This record gives sequence, structure tokens and C-alpha cells, in this order.
Amino acid sequence: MNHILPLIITFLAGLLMIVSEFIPHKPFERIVSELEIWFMIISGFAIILGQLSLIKMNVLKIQYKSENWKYCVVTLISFFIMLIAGLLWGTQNQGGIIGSGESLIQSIGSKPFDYIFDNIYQHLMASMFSLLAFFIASAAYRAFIARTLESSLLLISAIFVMLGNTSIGTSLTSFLPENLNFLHLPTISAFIMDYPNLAGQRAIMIGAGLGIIGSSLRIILGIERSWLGGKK
Amino acid sequence: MKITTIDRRWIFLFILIGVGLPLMLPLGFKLEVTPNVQTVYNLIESTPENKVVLLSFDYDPASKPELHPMAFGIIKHAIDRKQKVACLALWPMGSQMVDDVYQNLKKEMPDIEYGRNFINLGYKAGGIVTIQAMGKNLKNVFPSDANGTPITNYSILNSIHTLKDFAWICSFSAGTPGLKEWIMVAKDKYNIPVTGGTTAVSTPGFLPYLNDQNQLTGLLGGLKNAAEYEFLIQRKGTATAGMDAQSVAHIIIIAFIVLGNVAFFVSKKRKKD
Amino acid sequence: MIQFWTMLGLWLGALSTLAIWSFLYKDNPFYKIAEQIFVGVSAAYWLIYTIYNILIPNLFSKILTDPLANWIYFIPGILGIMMLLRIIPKFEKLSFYPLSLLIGTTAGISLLRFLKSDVLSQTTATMLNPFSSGNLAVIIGQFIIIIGTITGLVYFYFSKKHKGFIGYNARLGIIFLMISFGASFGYTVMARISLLIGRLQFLLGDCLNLIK
Amino acid sequence: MKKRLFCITIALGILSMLMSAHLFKVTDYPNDDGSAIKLQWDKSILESGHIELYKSTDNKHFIQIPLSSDMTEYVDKDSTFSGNMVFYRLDLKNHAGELVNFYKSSAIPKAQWFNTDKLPLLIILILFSSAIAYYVLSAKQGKELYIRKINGLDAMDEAVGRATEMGKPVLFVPGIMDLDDMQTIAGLTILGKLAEKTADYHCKLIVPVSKSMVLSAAREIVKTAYMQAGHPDEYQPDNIFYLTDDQFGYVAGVDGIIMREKPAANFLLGCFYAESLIIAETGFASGAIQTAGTAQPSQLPFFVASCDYTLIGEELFAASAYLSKDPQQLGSLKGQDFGKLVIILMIITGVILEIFGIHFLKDFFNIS
Repeated sequence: MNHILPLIITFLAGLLMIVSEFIPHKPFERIVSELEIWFMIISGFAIILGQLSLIKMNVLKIQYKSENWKYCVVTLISFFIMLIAGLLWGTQNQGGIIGSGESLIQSIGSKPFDYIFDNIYQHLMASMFSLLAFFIASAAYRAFIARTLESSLLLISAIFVMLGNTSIGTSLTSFLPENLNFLHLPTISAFIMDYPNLAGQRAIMIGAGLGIIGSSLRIILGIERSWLGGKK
Repeated sequence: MKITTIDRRWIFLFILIGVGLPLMLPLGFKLEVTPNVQTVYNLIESTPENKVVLLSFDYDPASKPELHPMAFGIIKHAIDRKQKVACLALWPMGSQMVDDVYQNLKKEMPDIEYGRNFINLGYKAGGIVTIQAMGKNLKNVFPSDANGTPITNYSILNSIHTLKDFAWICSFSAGTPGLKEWIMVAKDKYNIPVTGGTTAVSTPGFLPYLNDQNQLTGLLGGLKNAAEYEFLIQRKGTATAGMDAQSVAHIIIIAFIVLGNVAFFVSKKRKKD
Repeated sequence: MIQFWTMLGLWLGALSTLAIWSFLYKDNPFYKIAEQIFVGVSAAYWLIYTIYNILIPNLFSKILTDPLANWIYFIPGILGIMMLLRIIPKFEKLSFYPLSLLIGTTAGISLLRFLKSDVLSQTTATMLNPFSSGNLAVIIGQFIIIIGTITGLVYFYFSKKHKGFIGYNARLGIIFLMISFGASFGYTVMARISLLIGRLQFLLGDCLNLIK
Repeated sequence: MKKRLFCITIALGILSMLMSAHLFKVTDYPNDDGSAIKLQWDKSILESGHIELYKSTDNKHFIQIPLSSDMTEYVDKDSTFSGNMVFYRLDLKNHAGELVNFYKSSAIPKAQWFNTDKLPLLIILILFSSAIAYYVLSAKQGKELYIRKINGLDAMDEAVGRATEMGKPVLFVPGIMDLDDMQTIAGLTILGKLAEKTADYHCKLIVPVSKSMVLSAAREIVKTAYMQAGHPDEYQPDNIFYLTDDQFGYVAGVDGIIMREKPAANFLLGCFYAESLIIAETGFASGAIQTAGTAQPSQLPFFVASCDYTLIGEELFAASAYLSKDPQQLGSLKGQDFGKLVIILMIITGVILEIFGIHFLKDFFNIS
């Protein structure tokens, strides 16, 4: 029963958002933009919740000396170094508790927070991202096998588009005369991208859009309440 | 069949080498030069000596891999043709991009001299409004260069009063403000030839400007076009290397797909037998 | 001094890259360390980011400078604290109130946004005259768009068995979906290889000076 | 004579006012909250010189509005408008900067209660919502509803069973977005059903999350599921934990978990971006059965390529109805299908009309 009030709040908030779309009159637009700021503030508080969970989990692992517990020490140390650096001297645009660390900038080149960001964090991000170059190759090798009609189509359209986008594709078909231009790999690749690909994407977008509309309505009407944990 | 379960780490190794090697030793795959790139090349090639040209750096480090090689190639070409290059930035980080290109150019081109045939005017906020103001009076907008030295100290801009005095304008553009604003003011209003370099993502949006009215005089779109330009000026730079690496990586991936399929059909046949 | 720190920065960057890549071979202590540093540093980064860029400008500075004019911000402030009270099991249920506000708002906003930009605008974009161009390829292409979109939608039809006429259309729909997946896969390869090129340019160029 | 001249002057004045009303139009900006006025002037004005625009709230003190020289339209947005008359003057100057002519006009900014531009949106919204509501109600009254097979979901039991046999955990990844993305909520709904199964099988369920609010919601959902399955004591909140908000930091962590815990079944359901393939390929290498689902068209190819089962787009949102077989949920799914039917009919009608050069339907639903 203690779910009644949250469900009413959900209903009213959802309804307000929908109604305000159609009413240009004051104060509806203002309410919507205000609620967006509220959203940010609440999730801003929530982020602390996540950090506490992170610290707790790592401390527990260290305490019980569970497997790989030594690495949890690394997590905690790097977390607190970054946190303290940010709190004490601030970030690129903001000063911290004890100022902006001008003398540190003189010797390191930037604030400690930014130094870690530029020299460690950014590289970790870029390297993790670049793993995709390897994985996209291994996934292609495994998935693009002409087992069925579907997987053959997947394979063929992928290869045409891949070839059409680099210089090899251009040179492979460059011997073809001008009036057979439609057989040039870049032309075929562009055709696949512009038509069948677009059609597939559209069907997914419209379908998923309807799915989102349906789920949103279920949530607003209180039919879908799993996020509250309970069913009824 | 063993080959269907090939350790995927072999694929990783091939990709790593296939991308790494061409970066160090560019192969220079033959590229078909597309008409838009040729137009840009012709524009610079046909501009008389001692004319001053304007380059606008409208991007930040995120688009560096694509736009940097273009900026480098075009400036080098212009200076080789004995034109004088003035650079400015409509994006805050653009000025650093200019410096970076200049430092690298200096290593290759000893006859480049700051203030005589190259100048960095630095960053100005305001986008289209700034461009319009330059159309009226350039020296009001840029009284000094990026380092704060008055531009009258240098000889390069002696003959320049407004935008109209530049032989052509080129914008390396990753968004707004950028090439579009230059077309709207410099080309549409003052009828100065405008060309540009854009990221692959934003290229389709500029194709309509390549029309009968020559709103754009050629366009470099993405790494592939940058490599074609390097091919035209006969310099194997980072775009060529990058494009080579792309091609090799694509060949490797396709080769593995073919291998996988062959193995699949062979094993299917054996099962049948 | 500054040179030392720049040099150290390059080394740190190179080591981070190699440690992450070592995962491609197998899980190992270097990856584990890099992973944990990544998790720790990024968690702290987002915390600091949230404090400086969201909580201070949107809440604290408003409440502290002029609490009376900005009284309304006490509401999200209190809701935020209710969210935090999840830590104490006794007050756990209090977090339902901010959560229900957020979910209701999300549902309302998504409903309209997707109706407008995904459903309606994609539908009108498909209402095209296939014969509008004289080019045969374009005419075929436009027919493909119309048929592909419709049959793709039939594939997502849930309340009818996929057999007979519907089954036939749904099968055609899945064919279009597969071509589309293959095409976007192939199209993405180039972008992903570029990421590796960027990394190698850092390692081979900036660190080792092997790239001219 | 003087009288005649006077008459002519008056007539000319009226004429010029009429002309100016034609050449320089000032009207209330429609469908807004009363904070904008729309100004339009004829292109012919620009031919004889350049223009300067001034505005005033008292018709005495005019202030200039900066314009660029080629504009023929301007929307004056001013939040200080209070429903009083606003006056505008358009000065035409020659190249020497001398005033050649001027035009004056005024308007009262008004706020509207309904945005008529959005009428088609409202029509479709009411149509779809009432269809969904109708089917939900008829389902409530006991009408049997059919739902077609969704592959990945049937395999859920099998995957959890296999994990239990092998004594390995099940991993659930809800994507990297917060609760403000409906895909995350759809993923969490499936998590509830999954948790009931792992509770039944006494199988360990690991849920690393990337957003704190998702952490709260996921814990609540799993806790309830374990209670409903009759094993509240087996619920372990610490198995649902936060890693980091960062996209790739999160992936690094998830990859680590996959390689160390070696879960036998991975469920990747929610909103995914570039990380989709990194997680799916690592999961494949670890030998897990993988079920993925997202509505991100750009990431679906990678899930299709490296996972065993993929929920494509709308299937992700249909999953909770499919798994629960709850009549109300099934009813809303039926309503969505009605929406699809309407759209297919709209497309077919639209295409036919377009072929005959009738653009009415397309234009009507084209909302900018």
C-alpha cells in the first residue's frame, strides 16, 4: 500500500510533461525546464550513493581478504588521489578548497586533477575504446559465415560496404567502363547504405518508438511498476 | 576442423601489425583523385605568386586526425607556390592547431618565415559577425597577431585591408562556426573563392554547395580526401599513412572472413562425406 | 622540472595503453591494475564533475546566496537527500518519492519525444513518391525503402502468429534488418580502425618518434 | 490650392501607411507564451539601401536591434514583454548612411493556451493511447491474448539452468544510461524476472551498474524478486554494485568481472553505445551464453554478430509482457500492434497520395 503515493507522483509528473507539450502558455515551459534541473540535482545526490557503494564493496573485499583483494587497494588509492586532487586544487575551470595551485601549475604544467586526467584517464579511455578495432575484426570473422540466408545477407552487405569505403574498393572496380558505373563498389556501397539500410533502420526506429510509447504509458498509468520492486 | 576455431588472438596480432606498419612506412596505395579534391588543388595551383590567402582553423583536438593533415597539405602547397598564408581561428582551440601545424611545417620547410609568408592571427569569438566585420576592415578585427604583436610590425598583411584582398579562403571546419559561415559571407556576399576541409561525418551537408554558382570551390571531406591531396602534392603524410592502414586493416578483416567461410564449407562437406 | 612531468606523462600514457591492450592476450596483473585505476579515477572524476558542475551551480550557490528567492530548490535538495537515505535500511523506502518523480518525468518526456522524432517523422519520411526521380536506381531504392520499412514493421508484430501472409512479410522484414545490420557493421569498421590508428600514432609517433 | 495639396499629402500619407503595412508586417508570434513578436519586411526594401531596426515599448524611446543585412524576417524574443503594445520602426538608409524612408508598425504579444502546430501530434497521441487503454481494459476483463515467440527470452530458463549446473554465476548488464532512458527501465523489468529465476535455482546473480539511480532501482527490483520467489535470505545487495559513471571505465570493470567470475550466462539488456561489442566479445571469449537487447540501431549489428540471442528494438520493450504473461501488459502490447497497423496504413496511403501529387497527408503530420 505504501506504493500508492509514489504511483500518484509518477502519474502526475508524466501527465504534466505531456500536457505542457501542447500548452505554450506560462508557466508550463518553465515548469518543464525547472524539473530538468531538479532531475540533475537529484541524480547529483545519487552519484554519492554510487561512490559509497564502490568504497564499501572494496573495503569489504580487503577486509575479508577475498580473491584479488590487493587490486581493491589500487581502486581505493586511485579514487582518493583523484578525489583529493580535485577537492584541494579544483579543476581546469574551478578553484578548489585551497586555491588554484598556481605554484603546482608552474612545476607540473597543469593542476594535479587535470594532469591525471590528461595523462592517465584519457589514455585509458582511448585505449579501451581502441579495443574495438580488434574486436570488430574477430566478431566479423566469427559471425560473417554464410550459414543461412540471413547470415549470408549480413555478410554480403557488410563486405560491399567495407570495400566501398576504402581505396581498395575504388581500385578493384576502376577498370569498369563509365556506362557500368552502377557496378562500381563505392556506388553499390552507397546504394546499400542509402536504401535497404535506411529501410531497416526506420523499421527499428518506428518499432522501438512504439515500444517506448507503450512502456511510458504503462508506467504513467501504473501498470508497469517493477521499478518500485513490487507487482501489485 | 581446427581452422574454424582459430585463436582470435591471431586476428588481433594481424590487425595490430597491419595498422602499425603502414603508419611507419606509408605504402602509398594508388588513389583515384576525386574531382572535388582536384578542384581544391587547381585553385591553389592557379593562384599567382605573392598573393595572400586566408585559412580559418575551426576545429579542436577531437577532429585533429582528419583535419590536421588537410591543413598541413594545403599550407605547404600554398607556400610552395610562393603564396603568403594568414591563419586565424573561429574556435578557441583552433589557434593551438595553427601553432602545431606551423611547428611541424618549419621542420620541413626552411624558407617559411613568420611574418613574411606566414602569420597566426589567433582566435576571435563571434563567428559570422566576426567574418562580416572582417569584410569591412580586417585590421580593426585583428589589430595584433596571436602573440599580441601588432600586425603592422610584419610585412605580410601590408596589402590587405578587407576580406576582398585575399586570393582565396579555406576553412577547416568541424562544426559551427565554420565553413558554412565562410560561404555565407565571404563567397555569397564578397564573392571570394571559398574552399574547405571537413570531417567525414559533416561532409554530406556541404555537398549541395558544390554547385554551378561555385559556392564552394572544391572540398576535402574526411581522411580519404586528405590522403588524395597528399598524393597530389606528392607528400606521404599522416593521411596517406592512415588511409594505407585503413586499407590494410580492411583487407585483413576480409581475408579472415573468407578464411572462415572456406573452413566452414570444407568442414560441412567433410561431414557430408 | 616541467620537462620531467611531460616526460612522465608520456610514459604514463604509454603504460596505460599497453596495460589495457594486454587484455587482448589474456587477463593479467597489468590489466587488473589498469582496470582498477580506471574505475577509481573515473569514479572520482565524475564525482568531482558532479559537485563542481551540477550541485554547486544549480543548488548550493543558489541556496546559499539567496535562500528566500530560491526556496523552490529546497525541494530537489530534500528529494536528493531522501535518495541518499537509502544507505540507512530503515529509511530505504523514502527513496521511492524522488524515484517516482524521475520515472514519471522520464516516461512523459520519452513518450512525446519518440512519438515525434522516431515514429511520426520517420513515418512521414517514408511517404515518398517512388517515381519522383528519373534515375532507375533511385526509383528501385525508393521502393526498397517503402517495402523494407513496412515489412520490417510487420516483423515486430507481436499479437499474430508469423505464418501465411504475415509470416511472408515478416520474413522479408528480417531480410531487410539483416542487410541493414551488415551495412552498419561494415560502415563502422572504418571508424573503429581509426581509433586504433589514433592510439598507434600516439605510441609510435609521440612516444617513440617512429612516425615522420 | 492649399486644401488640395493638404488632401494629396493626407492621401499620400495613408497610402504610404498602407504600403508600409504591406511592406513591413509586425504580428504576434503564434503558439508561444507571449514572449515573441514576428517581423517581416519585403525583399524590395533591401534593394535600395540597408536597413536598421528599432523597437520601443512607449512609442517614444527607440532602441536599435542588431540585424544582418540580408534578413527579411526577424523574431523578437523578449521575456520582459508584458502583454502591452510594442512598436517597431524600420529605417531604410542609403550607402552614405542617410535616412531614405522609414516604416512603422506595432503589435501586442499574446500567449496561447494551445499550440495548434501540434494538433497532429495530439491526434496520434490520443489514438495510440486510447488503443492501448482499450486493449488493456479488455484484457482485464479476461480476453485471451496471443503473443508470438521471442527467441532470446525462451532461452532464459535454459541459460540460468546451465549456470546453476556449472556452479557459475549469471551476469546482468543494464547498459550505461541512467533511469531517464526507457531502455534502462525495460532492461530492469527483465532483471526482475531473471532474478526470480536465479532465486529459484539458487544461482548467484551479479549486476554491475554505471549509474547510482540504476543501482537503487536494481537493488529494489532484485530484492522484491527474491522475496516473491520465497528466498529473501538469499538476496545479497553487495552483488549489485556501482562501478563508475564513465563509459569505458565501466566496460573495463565489466570485462574484468567477466574474465574472473566467468559467468555462464550474460544478459546485456538496456541502452548500449560503443561498449556493446567490447562486452559481447569478451563474454564470447569467456564462453558464456549471451542474450542481448537494445533499441540502439547502431549497436544492434554488433549484438547480432557476437551474441547467441538478440532482442531487436521493440522486442526489448515487449519482453516484460512476454515473460510475465500479465494480461494488462499483453493488452498494451496489442495496443502497440494497433499503432503499427495505423502506421503501415498511413505509409501506404501517403505513398499513393504522393504519387498523385497530393501532399496533404505528409504535410499534415510533418511537425517541425
